[in-house]
Amino acid sequence: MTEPPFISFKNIVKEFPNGTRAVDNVSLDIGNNEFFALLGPSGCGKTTLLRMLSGLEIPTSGAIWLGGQDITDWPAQQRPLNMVFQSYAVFPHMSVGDNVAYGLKIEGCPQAERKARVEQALAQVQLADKIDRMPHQLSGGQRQRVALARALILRPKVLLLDEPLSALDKRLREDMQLGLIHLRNEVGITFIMVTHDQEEAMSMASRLAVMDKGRIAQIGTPKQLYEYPGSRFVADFLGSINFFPGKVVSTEGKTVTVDTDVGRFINEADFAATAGQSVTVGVRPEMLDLDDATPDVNRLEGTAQETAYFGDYNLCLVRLANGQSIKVFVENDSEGRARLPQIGQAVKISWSATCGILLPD
Amino acid sequence: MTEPPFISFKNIVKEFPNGTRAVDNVSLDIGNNEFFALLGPSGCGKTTLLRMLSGLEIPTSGAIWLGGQDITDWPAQQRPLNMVFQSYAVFPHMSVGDNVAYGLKIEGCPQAERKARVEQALAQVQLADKIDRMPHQLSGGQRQRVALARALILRPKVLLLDEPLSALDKRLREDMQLGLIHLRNEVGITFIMVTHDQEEAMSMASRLAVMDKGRIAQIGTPKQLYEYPGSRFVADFLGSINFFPGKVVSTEGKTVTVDTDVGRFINEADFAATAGQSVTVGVRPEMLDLDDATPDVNRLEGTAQETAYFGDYNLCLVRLANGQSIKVFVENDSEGRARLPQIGQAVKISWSATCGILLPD
Amino acid sequence: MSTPAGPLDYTRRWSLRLTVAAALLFLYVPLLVMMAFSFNDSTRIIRWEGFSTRWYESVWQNTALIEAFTNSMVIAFSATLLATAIGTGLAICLWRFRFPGKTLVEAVNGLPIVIPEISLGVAMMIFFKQINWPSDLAWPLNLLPIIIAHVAFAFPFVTLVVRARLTGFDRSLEEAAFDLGAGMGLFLRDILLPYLKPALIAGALLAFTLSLDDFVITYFVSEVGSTTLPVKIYSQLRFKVQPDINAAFTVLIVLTASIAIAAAFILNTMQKKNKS
Amino acid sequence: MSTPAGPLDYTRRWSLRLTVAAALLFLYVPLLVMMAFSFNDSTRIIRWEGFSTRWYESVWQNTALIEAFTNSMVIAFSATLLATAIGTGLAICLWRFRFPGKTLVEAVNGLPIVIPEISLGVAMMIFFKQINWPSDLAWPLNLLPIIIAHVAFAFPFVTLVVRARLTGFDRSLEEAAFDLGAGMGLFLRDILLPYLKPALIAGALLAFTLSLDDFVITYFVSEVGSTTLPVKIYSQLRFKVQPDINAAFTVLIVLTASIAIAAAFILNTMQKKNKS
Repeated sequence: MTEPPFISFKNIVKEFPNGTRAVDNVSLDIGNNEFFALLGPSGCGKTTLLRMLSGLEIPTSGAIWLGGQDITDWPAQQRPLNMVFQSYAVFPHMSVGDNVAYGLKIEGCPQAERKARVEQALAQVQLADKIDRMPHQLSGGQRQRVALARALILRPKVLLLDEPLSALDKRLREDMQLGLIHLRNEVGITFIMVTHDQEEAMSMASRLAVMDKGRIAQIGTPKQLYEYPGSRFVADFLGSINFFPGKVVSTEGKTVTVDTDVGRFINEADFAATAGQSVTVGVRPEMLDLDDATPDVNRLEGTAQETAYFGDYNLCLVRLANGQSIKVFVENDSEGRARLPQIGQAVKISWSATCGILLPD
Repeated sequence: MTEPPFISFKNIVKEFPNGTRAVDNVSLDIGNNEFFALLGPSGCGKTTLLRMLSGLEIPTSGAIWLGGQDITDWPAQQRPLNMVFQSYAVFPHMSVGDNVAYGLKIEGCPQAERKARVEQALAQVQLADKIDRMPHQLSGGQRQRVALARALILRPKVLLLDEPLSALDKRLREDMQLGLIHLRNEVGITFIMVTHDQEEAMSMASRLAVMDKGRIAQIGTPKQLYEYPGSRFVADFLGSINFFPGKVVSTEGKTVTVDTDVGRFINEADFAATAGQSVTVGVRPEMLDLDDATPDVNRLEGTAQETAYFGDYNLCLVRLANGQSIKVFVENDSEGRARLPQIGQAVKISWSATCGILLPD
Repeated sequence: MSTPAGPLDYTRRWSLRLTVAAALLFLYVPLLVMMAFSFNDSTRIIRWEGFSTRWYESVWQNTALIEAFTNSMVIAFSATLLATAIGTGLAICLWRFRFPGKTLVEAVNGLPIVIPEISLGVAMMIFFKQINWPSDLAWPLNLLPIIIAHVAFAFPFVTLVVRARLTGFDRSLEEAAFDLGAGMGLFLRDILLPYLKPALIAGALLAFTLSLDDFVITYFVSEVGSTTLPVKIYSQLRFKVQPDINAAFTVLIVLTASIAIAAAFILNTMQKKNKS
Repeated sequence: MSTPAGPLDYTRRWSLRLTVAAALLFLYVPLLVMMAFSFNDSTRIIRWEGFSTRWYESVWQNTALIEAFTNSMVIAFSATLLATAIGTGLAICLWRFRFPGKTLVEAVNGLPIVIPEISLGVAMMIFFKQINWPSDLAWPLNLLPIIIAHVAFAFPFVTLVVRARLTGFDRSLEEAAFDLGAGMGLFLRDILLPYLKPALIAGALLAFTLSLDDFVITYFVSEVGSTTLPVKIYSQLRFKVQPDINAAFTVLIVLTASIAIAAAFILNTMQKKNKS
């Protein structure tokens, strides 16, 4: 992004009256038309950051820019962005149509145009036939779509989504993930989503920021963060991972040799590692092979402790000699059979040097 | 099971005063030492079935046998089984120790023995150091373990678990899945769990019953149900699946040729299919290959419509000529790269005859 | 899946049931007796001599009672209107804003609910004397002191009811309204007041019955010609306990109970609609 | 993550704030004036002549008032005990059991909350006369009619408070107790009553202040020698409005307000403990 960023948080700090610092000096740029996700555990400040962008909270210090203007002091009513709340906040005493029309009515949009735009907005979220229903007659997924239509009808420059899927049940959540991606492609505006669910964030967002304790831990595409996490926190938060803490023995270009409690491993590093440095080797369970004849590096031995069937794959928990339990995912092959060990059986685990993740401590 | 079953539901019917038939003529045998799961959508009657076993509901008709005795009319207090409630139902005004000791106190267990058994039970769930805490000082996961200890201390023949993980957050849920499997192996009694989450049921239970509208849809091991579902409902409830409804053209042994809207497919059938019969071909997303040179049967063409990254795999939504969208899972290979198509790109999909699931309508 | 929130069993504990029934009966026998004897065809209050509606006719022809009843209605309507407005405004302020002295206002607001009515009545009486409130105003202005006293006594109850409902208000509805461009005024009109409707109705009906039934405060504040029904009945009682007292009270009780039942019914319907 | 349930802003709307403050002040000025003048060193009630506690001394030396105060306390304690027991029992029955006539019991139970106190008082008076209740009993037996009347008037409030808390009770706690082997008795003792504790305290304190403050019902039911403090004060008022009335009322108000504040404090603490 060489042009000035579309949305820019500049050194944002937010302290609450009780003294907690919810957001601690965050600077963040978001481009036009991105589907951006703020991801983190509860209490990490992601919702507070979103609410400051919406105007529902005022930063203690710092500035927020949108489309070349400093909007830090703009009231929520005037900001050209709208929000879909976690609870959806559909007005319970208004029909679906009145809910969607509410923003236009305040704007003073004439009756005829209002009617047309409400119908169009409801059609966009496949709720055209529910215009006269009351919210209590709708399912959770339908209420969410009312909230979406109500926000999008005002043609905001940015749509803010606060945990948009957390109130839906698992099955519906999967459908709405694809639905939201589709909707964003259709309306072509910036979406910013807050979530604590890494799967949601990775599958929907084009770029995401992982937050921890009021600060940004890492920013990047889902692939970058999943495959090249910058810290144990990010690696652990984005999916399952096994960690082996150790010390660098030697480096040769990008290839680093590390001594850990459970053996000597060879891995590629994304940072300049020096001999003697404390590092952690992380390996995701799906990168581990059981009893494979692959490269003769990074081998571990243990006993199968527990297995669990997940349909498309199995989880095998392997206990190493030092007591550590590590997770291995074993796919069911196309014949529907997995090469799964018996419980108590001795197993060998290996992974190639490019599959591990080396993290500085 | 040639010996008489350990637990036996015999033609159980439960009608509520408002006339709904929550459980509709269910017969079900559960063996000793099984980890059995009752799985189904909300309202399918699974919780009612569990509550009738516990004695908290009385069947309208039918009988329940346990260990060779008819316990249908036994009050909850006398049944040798204990329950972990969905909300955990930890008594809020009693310390952890008093909660766990409550059942023993009612039994009249002497003080000294009680103390020893409480300590042992808390050690079993790794809460030995929390004996004097009050419930409001505990996390959700700890409260669940108090409920487990409180039930197990009475040495029940069966432990009943009502949605044991639904109140926990995602990360904790994964740990507790393995924790419960481990606990069951250790105490060696029958566990019966109710859940609406297919992943939970499949990964934890040794055998499970899928319920729908008060009846049992199918019983079997997780593998049997996932790989050989008996109906569209079971196939769809246990994981993602793509359906192609059609008609049988010809059969040759187990191999059946089916004509569908989107083409002619060849699949193996587990039932005696006859030409002209209406059937549905189901294929799980992980069984589909994109642009592979595999067997020249079961090929489809379409355009990539949407892709989503999930870390260890990608979801690709492919739109067929007739407008149907189908889901394909594409693994990220060991090098961390997926052979993922661009959006809008034409793709070919295929699967081998043994990977599809043929379902009678 | 959800555990039923309602009752579980038909009670099999007859002992428990009988105790409760006996307690209730014994305690309400006096009221039932009073209502029954209002249809007694006898000038003596104690002995039953047959069914009659003569005491109701006698009440109906008693112009002093009818006049007092008119006063009661005027006072109750005015006091209800004012008490509901003030009580709701205060409840919203206490819920919505932080301000210095808020705790004090909350504590003071609870006072009329707990302090003896008689002290409020006497205080009001002394106060109106001290400020030399004119005692020769024409009807209906002569009712003003009673109305003021009733408002002072009733609005904290309205505040209580409205605040209880406000605690259940989803704050994100407010934020959504602001996000969609509404200011404070539109939010109050379009979102908050419709949400508060059941509480407003309940609070108003509560204030109405409180005003209608009040004896003590009215007794001290009222002047000649500005008495209400309970005070009038009481003053007639002082001369002689006549059976038409039974009839007058029965009318008052049935009136109040009807309002209360209406309120309960409206609230129930609204809550069901909001929930499902 | 959760939206804050508390207040959002310091109010910038001075107009709103001033209106409320003015309303409150105006309405409570009478009480404040009464309390202030209880320290007035003057035999005339209207004019301020300096600070003094002479009226408190005069109250303290008034044996009739002290005797009435003792009666008030005995009555309030007895009535509170009975009303809490009956009200709680009824609330549990209404919550736990289905039985024919339940709706009727619920409706009847609400009556004393809405019907005029004066009709309850008069009904009680007539009733005690009709059954020829002996009027020459020795102290404290002569207080029995008042205690009965107060229980009848107060226990529905206890039921109300206890039922409100029961609606929040997690039914699975009951089922867990049964599952662990407890019968109904153990469940009540070990699980339900501890859970109800805040409501029991609140209900009891409410009953206590209702009994302590009651004037109307007591006035009709009481005999010579069995008067309570509010009735005694009132009877002295009838002769002359003396400044020691101010002192007596101030004592009564401070007493009641203290109990109410204590109740609020206990409830608050308990709720916080249960929640976090």
